[in-house]
Amino acid sequence: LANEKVIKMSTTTSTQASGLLDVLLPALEKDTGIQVKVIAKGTGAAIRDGRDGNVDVIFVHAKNREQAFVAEGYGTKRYAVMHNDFVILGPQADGARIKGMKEAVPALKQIADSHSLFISRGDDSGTHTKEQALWKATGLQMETVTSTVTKKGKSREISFTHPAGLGQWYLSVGQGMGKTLTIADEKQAYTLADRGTYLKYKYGREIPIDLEILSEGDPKLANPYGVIPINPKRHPHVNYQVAKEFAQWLVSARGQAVIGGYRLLGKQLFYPDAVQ
Amino acid sequence: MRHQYELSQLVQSYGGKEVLHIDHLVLERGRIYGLFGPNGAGKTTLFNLLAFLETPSSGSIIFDGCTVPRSKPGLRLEKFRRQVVMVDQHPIMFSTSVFKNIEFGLKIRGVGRPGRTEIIRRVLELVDLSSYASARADQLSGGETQRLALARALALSPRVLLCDEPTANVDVENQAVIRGLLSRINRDQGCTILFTSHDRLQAAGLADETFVLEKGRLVSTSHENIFSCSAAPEQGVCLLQEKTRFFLPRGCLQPLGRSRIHLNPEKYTLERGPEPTPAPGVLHGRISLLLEEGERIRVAVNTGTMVTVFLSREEYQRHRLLIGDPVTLRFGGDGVEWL
Amino acid sequence: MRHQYELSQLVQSYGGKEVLHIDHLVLERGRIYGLFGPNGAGKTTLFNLLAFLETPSSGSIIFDGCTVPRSKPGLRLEKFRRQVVMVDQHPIMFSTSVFKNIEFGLKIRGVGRPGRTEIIRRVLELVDLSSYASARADQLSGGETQRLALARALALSPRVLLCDEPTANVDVENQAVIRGLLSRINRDQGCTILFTSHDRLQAAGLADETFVLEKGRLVSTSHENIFSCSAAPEQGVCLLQEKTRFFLPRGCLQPLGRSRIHLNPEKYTLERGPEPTPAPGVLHGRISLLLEEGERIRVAVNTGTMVTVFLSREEYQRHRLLIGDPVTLRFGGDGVEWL
Amino acid sequence: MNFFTASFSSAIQLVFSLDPELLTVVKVSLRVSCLSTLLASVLGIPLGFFIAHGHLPAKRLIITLLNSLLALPTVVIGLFVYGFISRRGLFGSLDLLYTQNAIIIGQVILITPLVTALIVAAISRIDERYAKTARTLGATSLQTAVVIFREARFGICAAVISAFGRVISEIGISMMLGGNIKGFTRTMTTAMALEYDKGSFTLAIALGLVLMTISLAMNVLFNLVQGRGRL
Amino acid sequence: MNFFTASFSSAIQLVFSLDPELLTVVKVSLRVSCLSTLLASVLGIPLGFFIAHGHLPAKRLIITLLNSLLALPTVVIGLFVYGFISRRGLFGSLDLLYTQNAIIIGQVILITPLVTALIVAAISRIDERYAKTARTLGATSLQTAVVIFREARFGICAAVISAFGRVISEIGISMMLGGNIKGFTRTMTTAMALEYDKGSFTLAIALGLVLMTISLAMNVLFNLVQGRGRL
Ligand SMILES: Nc1ncnc2c1ncn2[C@@H]1O[C@H](COP(=O)(O)OP(=O)(O)OP(=O)(O)O)[C@@H](O)[C@H]1O
Ligand SMILES: Nc1ncnc2c1ncn2[C@@H]1O[C@H](COP(=O)(O)OP(=O)(O)OP(=O)(O)O)[C@@H](O)[C@H]1O
Ligand SMILES: [Mg+2]
Ligand SMILES: [Mg+2]
Repeated sequence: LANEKVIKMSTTTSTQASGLLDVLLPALEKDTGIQVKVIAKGTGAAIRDGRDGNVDVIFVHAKNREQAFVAEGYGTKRYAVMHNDFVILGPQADGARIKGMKEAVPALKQIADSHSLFISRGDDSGTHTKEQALWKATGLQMETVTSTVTKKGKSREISFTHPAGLGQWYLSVGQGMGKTLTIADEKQAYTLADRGTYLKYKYGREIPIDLEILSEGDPKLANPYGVIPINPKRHPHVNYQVAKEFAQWLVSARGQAVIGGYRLLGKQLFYPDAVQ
Repeated sequence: MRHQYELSQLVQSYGGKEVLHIDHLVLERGRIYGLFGPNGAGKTTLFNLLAFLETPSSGSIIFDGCTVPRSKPGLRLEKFRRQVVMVDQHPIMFSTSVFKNIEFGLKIRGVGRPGRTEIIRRVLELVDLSSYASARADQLSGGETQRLALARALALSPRVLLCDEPTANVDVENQAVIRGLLSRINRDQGCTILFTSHDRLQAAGLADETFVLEKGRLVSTSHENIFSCSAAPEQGVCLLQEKTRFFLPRGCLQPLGRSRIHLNPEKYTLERGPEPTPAPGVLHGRISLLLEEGERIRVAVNTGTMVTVFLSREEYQRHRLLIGDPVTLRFGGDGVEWL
Repeated sequence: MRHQYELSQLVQSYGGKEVLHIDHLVLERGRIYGLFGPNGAGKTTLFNLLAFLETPSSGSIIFDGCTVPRSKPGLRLEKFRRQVVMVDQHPIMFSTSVFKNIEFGLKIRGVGRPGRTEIIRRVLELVDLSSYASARADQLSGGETQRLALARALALSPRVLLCDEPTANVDVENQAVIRGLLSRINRDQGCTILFTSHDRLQAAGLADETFVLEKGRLVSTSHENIFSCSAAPEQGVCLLQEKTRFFLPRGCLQPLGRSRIHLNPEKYTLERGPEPTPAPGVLHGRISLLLEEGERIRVAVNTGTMVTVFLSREEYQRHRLLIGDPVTLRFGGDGVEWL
Repeated sequence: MNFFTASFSSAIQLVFSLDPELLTVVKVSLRVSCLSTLLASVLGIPLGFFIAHGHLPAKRLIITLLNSLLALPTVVIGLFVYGFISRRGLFGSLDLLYTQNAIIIGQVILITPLVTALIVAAISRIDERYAKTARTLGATSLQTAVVIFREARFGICAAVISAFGRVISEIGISMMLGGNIKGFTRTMTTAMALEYDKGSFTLAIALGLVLMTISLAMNVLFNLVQGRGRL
Repeated sequence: MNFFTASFSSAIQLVFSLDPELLTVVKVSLRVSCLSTLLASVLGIPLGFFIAHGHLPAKRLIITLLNSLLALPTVVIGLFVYGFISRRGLFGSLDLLYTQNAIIIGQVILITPLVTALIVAAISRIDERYAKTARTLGATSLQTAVVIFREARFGICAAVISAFGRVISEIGISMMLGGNIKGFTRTMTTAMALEYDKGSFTLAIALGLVLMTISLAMNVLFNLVQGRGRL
């Protein structure tokens, strides 16, 4: 198994669960002979894997953290691969009356004002990060929970921001997208989700969820994915050459075409970001 | 109605092997019965049935006039069991204190605390274990365990007490105590008692009536004088317990190979003095033991092997036998039996 | 060097209670020893020490000239244990077949398969269990278990055999067989044998020498004639086993309350016929048992309680005692002891 | 590596800060685990007793089936229960999903086979003569069972403790049926999983250490209740 | 609700299609679970024996600690092992992370306390006279242990079976230390979790059914090996 062209990649669950990798990786192997061992986990954990040098490349969606990752020298370069978008989902009854609203921020504000049940992923994922930013933009009174973590002898603060009403109309569930959707559906609540997972749960199952897209299309809802090879200067053992080749293939016309051509249940999920 | 038990066609088998088969047996209320028989004869098996702890393979038990229903899962036999207590051959103690072991049965019968304490104190005194009340019951010595088991049963004042070898492992002093206890509760409380024993001498005075089991069946032999017996080189002679030569009486053919012979201790004639020539059915030896057993005298004659016979008081007085006296025993064909 | 065991200052305590304390004891090779004593005297405890199965609280054991090291965790006593086999009072059988139970020790000693089968066949025959070879060992009857345990020990041809009540639960026929077996292996293989028993009569002919333990200590009393004894209303009179009135001999004061009395069966005088007036130290009754024990005759006199005394053959011949004869026993102050 | 020491000090800090959030999480964990252990014991102990002592014809088969059930994965149990209590399920109207009760239901299904199998093992070994002795002393079936339990108490405690250990450290069911809703159904383990997913390993381990401490405390308590005597 | 029937037919279909991917997953699962059960038994059985039979002064304390370890959550074990075998850890150079061996290490840590605790319970109950009898018949410590094991075999089997059930149905460690890499470290449970994440509940349950079938088969096998005799 001493194949030079095998790399390990940590990625977020969404790339794997959406089925994209199932078409992307075979195409990759056909073109370049590269085999990728995929380890799917939460965004935070995936980035952590990269930091620790356990993988050769990471493929995640948390732009700010990715940039920090490169800045701190753990990765060589962030390749902007693709994006999909977030949508605001809610029950058909739509108690907050946000259906058709183009802009996300007022829609969220309306949910808050009507005290309609909202499920937050609350797991510090890309989706959660986006949600927090949107809530901040509503101008509502926000609450911040801060917990202190001791790390390497230094205290570090981790904070969470959420609108007032936690535990009443705002539930933080701390789970992956799929489970959050299930919960929202079960409770007939509003939530913020990525389109891929939503489509899967809406059209890809024997028992589809009832939630509907109530607000979409706001540029603020874009969800960019990046791929970063791990810096061999930090972790000399990583298979940097192959990782770089992999990243470059992804942003090549061929890779981008595969991404743009991927259809889930007849719908496009990911939009290539590197197309010229 | 004075019948405590009436057993009919009672059979118990383990894995297809019939270990007990009693055609008919009636045990009367308020008496003491001794049950004898060799190892594996089925004594413990019978006790388990009489105590309603096992279900017979077939047959019926009538207890106190009531037919005992054949146990089905969930059937409640407590009604019967509460009247009969069995003391095991190797009694098992719960891993608590001596006190609590006895308390168990009393608690179950709803005896109040002061009553319990009083009863426990009393029965412990009966078996001379008062100082052990707070000791761990499962760490007692062999004989202490045996006595505790009896005390645990006595505390419950049962109508029927089944004692499987109550004096095995018990010291001489306490053997007498236990025998005394058994006859006392029989007398005072009218308790029906069955006990097994291998010690005829100890048990002799105690039982009103005795039974003998052999290979699961009631037999009329007294179970004394059973010897292993192998053929000697000569014709018509066998070796009792590989030691004593015995000329078989006329008309008595030995089965092939090793077998067991029974010399009936009541069907013989006894003469003083040795007989010089070996003759059929004749054994001689010297008297080694004389023991009063009710109205008769047990005489053990050392003929190489120990042979027991019984004499009536009158016969004994006539012969005036002493320990060490040489005697001749003469068994006829009807006194010899093959098992 | 003919000492098999030499024990010095051997003490065993459980939870702070001293249950065995032997100052000095030498057991010689190739002899048969009988160990007697009431329940809880420490017999089993002593055997556990002699079999190297427990570590004494203090004291030393010299076995065959080697001092047995005090057991520490991980210490290997197999070297010693391989020469000594103990047969338990309540033997435990591994939950396999009878055959495999015996095979275990042989396998451990590296005996080859044909050798094993042959030995097992032989020992099963010795205890008359040949037909049980493939039966489940833990489902045997009480006496069968006892015999199997002996067979399992015999198969290993040990240098020392410790039998804790080898004939309890065993039927009369097999009791004789077992006694025969024990003396045979002692004679043929020079095996040193220790056994305990509560049955003096059965054990009498077997042991070359006997010891008596009482409350953990070796005592010189013969352990016969020990009675519980409570004070009667009159002065200087006590009740033996709550039944028989006994005038204490002069100079013999009863301790307060209940206690135990020992009437030494060798320190008395016997007269024929009853004595009409109660006198100190005098008991009368009728002879109930006469038994030859080696060179003396055991006489049990029913005085209400059974009192045992010993007569030499000559005395016996002089008196020509018969069962049922009335006799008077007279104990002096030196024949009465409080325990 | 050095996150062990870091975790350790975080754990201590967490405990001493008496963070109300932490307290809630601990409370939920303990409540759910204790209740499901209790329920599973109430179900599994009699069942195990019945299997071990009842004269069942297919005893061996039942035990084999039971043992196979020990491999029931939490995902399957989660989905199974979900199927029943989801809005569209049979018991949807009870509004059980994403409550502590839902976790308890799932966990009971998870550990009842474990408790039962271990009880069967613990009781099978008890000498039949204990039951026989109890019966001859007049005990009813129930009282006989009590005797056997007392003799088997160490094995039974081991069964219950294993079950408790299993549920308090369980994640899958708590996550799927509880939903890890902050303040309601967030348990120590789901909180831990969340921290892990966020990449804050230190906090995850710190929570783990807190959990272990609590488990130790529970065991010490249990040991005291169990009392002295032979193990 | 009706996904139960759907799952059932999917499961049958899966099995009969003999999908090579499914086969790989099953193979990985079995290999990992069997090896970790084996290793944990090799460690836990002697350890349990030693705790139960050795004359340890702090026996009770040790057992309490052991029981607390039963509550070790998979996340903690996962992170702990991660700390050692991650690239920056002590054994980083061995390149163990995201291999089957990593899963085995984690699972061994998970179930060794379980095996040990259950062995202690199983053996403590065996009458001391078995050991005594074996010793007087000349057995060495090891041979005595064998006798005790034979008498306690049912309890020991229960311990090993519980451990096997625990690992084959375990997700957390397999996910964290194995990484759920297709063809290499994807086990039945991680595959199930993935299917669940993808929202295909049917397939998740179908895989669960396959797992249960395999567990049943393993148990039947075990039962045959174990042989007849008293339970
Ligand atoms: N549970 C059982 N399974 C199989 N066989 C059994 C069982 N119990 C007893 N036996 C057999 O049944 C026969 C009778 O046993 P039982 O215990 O009744 O004998 P016993 O007369 O009490 O003998 P002992 O005097 O030795 O105590 C014996 O051969 C014994 O091996
Ligand atoms: N493990 C133990 N823990 C506490 N006490 C014990 C233990 N074993 C024995 N004893 C006590 O030590 C004393 C001596 O016991 P041992 O078994 O040696 O008596 P024994 O002479 O064999 O009596 P028996 O004739 O009844 O068999 C008894 O009082 C008993 O209760
Ligand atoms: Mg019997
Ligand atoms: Mg003893």
